[in-house]
Amino acid sequence: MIELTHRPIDSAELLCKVGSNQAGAVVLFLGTVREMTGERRTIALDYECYPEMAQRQLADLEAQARARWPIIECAIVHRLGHLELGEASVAVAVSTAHRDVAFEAARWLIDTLKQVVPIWKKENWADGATEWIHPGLPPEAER
Amino acid sequence: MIELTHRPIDSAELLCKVGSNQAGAVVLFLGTVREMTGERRTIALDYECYPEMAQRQLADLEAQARARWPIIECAIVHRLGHLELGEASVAVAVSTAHRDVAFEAARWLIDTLKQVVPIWKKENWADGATEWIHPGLPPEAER
Amino acid sequence: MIVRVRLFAVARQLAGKELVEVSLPSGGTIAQLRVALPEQFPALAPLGRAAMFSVGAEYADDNTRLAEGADVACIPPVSGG
Amino acid sequence: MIVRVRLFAVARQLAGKELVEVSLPSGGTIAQLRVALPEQFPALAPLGRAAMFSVGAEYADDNTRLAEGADVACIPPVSGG
Repeated sequence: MIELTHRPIDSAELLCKVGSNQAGAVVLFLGTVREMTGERRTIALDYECYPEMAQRQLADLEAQARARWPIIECAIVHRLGHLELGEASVAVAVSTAHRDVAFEAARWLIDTLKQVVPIWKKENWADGATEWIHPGLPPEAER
Repeated sequence: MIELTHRPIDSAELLCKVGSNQAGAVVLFLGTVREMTGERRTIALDYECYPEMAQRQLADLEAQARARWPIIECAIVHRLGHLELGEASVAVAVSTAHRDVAFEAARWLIDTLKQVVPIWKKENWADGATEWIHPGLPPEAER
Repeated sequence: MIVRVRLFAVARQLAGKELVEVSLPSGGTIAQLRVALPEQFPALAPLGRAAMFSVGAEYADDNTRLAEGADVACIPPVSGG
Repeated sequence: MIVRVRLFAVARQLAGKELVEVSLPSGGTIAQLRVALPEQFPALAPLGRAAMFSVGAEYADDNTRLAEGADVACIPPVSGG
């Protein structure tokens, strides 16, 4: 199950969705809005995506993970729009018979999501500046 | 924060407890009651512990993890008593600035908990037999 | 031919619009689009070679040939999660 | 001396009680308790050498000396999680 949503992520609902009598292990990963990046203070983030492509890429991630590991249930949700400090921007939940696989698959899903899914975040820095984050591009100030 | 409880584990409450504006990552592990162990069907589990020692061991695990990794918040809860299929017997939640540490610490905590904390489970097999589980001891039938 | 390219995040911000129309030789490739885009829209030059491109909402490599009316997007380095 | 040993899980089930009183030479060690326990309570023999022991709710090694009144428990292999 995958979802792109503008509403807050409901972790309890996701845990329900991946729960199963066949599962001995559930791993939930949440990415949350952190205040400090090095010395710099964030007050909020904005996320946008390329909707059709992000949807496809997320579905493809789930399919790849299911092909690679014996996953019982899998849920990947990414939040869009404006997020305050501490809110979850992304959730990955995986249930499996044994915990090795749950940890490995959840880790792979979030690592790969961050590399390939066309979603972008904009920092709203405490000094009033805003900045789209693009790993590998020089910071805006130097462009 | 550590807890031994006879009540159902409230994952949403744990996620709240470990949430922080300083955290960029939260990993929650749940161990849940699985129906099948190989070919054998379970209908329920009973957990018991040596309370004073389990409490100390859990506190020690949290302290060791905090000494080893930059953990923001950490919660370890183990359920006791009678558990039905699908219920969570254990929850480990860790929040950190970056996800590598959250995955690593959560994994270490559950692995180590399973090795050292004096808690035992009794299988209630579907065929009516019950059996205390003690890894390394021969199955009851062969004792 | 004219290829319409969707822009996101800093690309949209740099260009000041969500969509740009790029002139390419008929049957041009992503590699040619990569060169033409900053030539025709110098504001997009800061993307350098870091951007990827998609056709039909799938990543497309430099050899992919484009047709007029193709559903093309410029995908600057992603930062979801 | 008499050492009272708490039993859990299969150990309690095998012995049919939560606590057993084991006779040990004064100043006896966990190693000696390990031998004395199945001798004095043959029902516990199936534990073999797999059980650990605790003193004062901490794991204790074979060299740990016991005093009368010590808070001792037999810890069969754990299966929490």
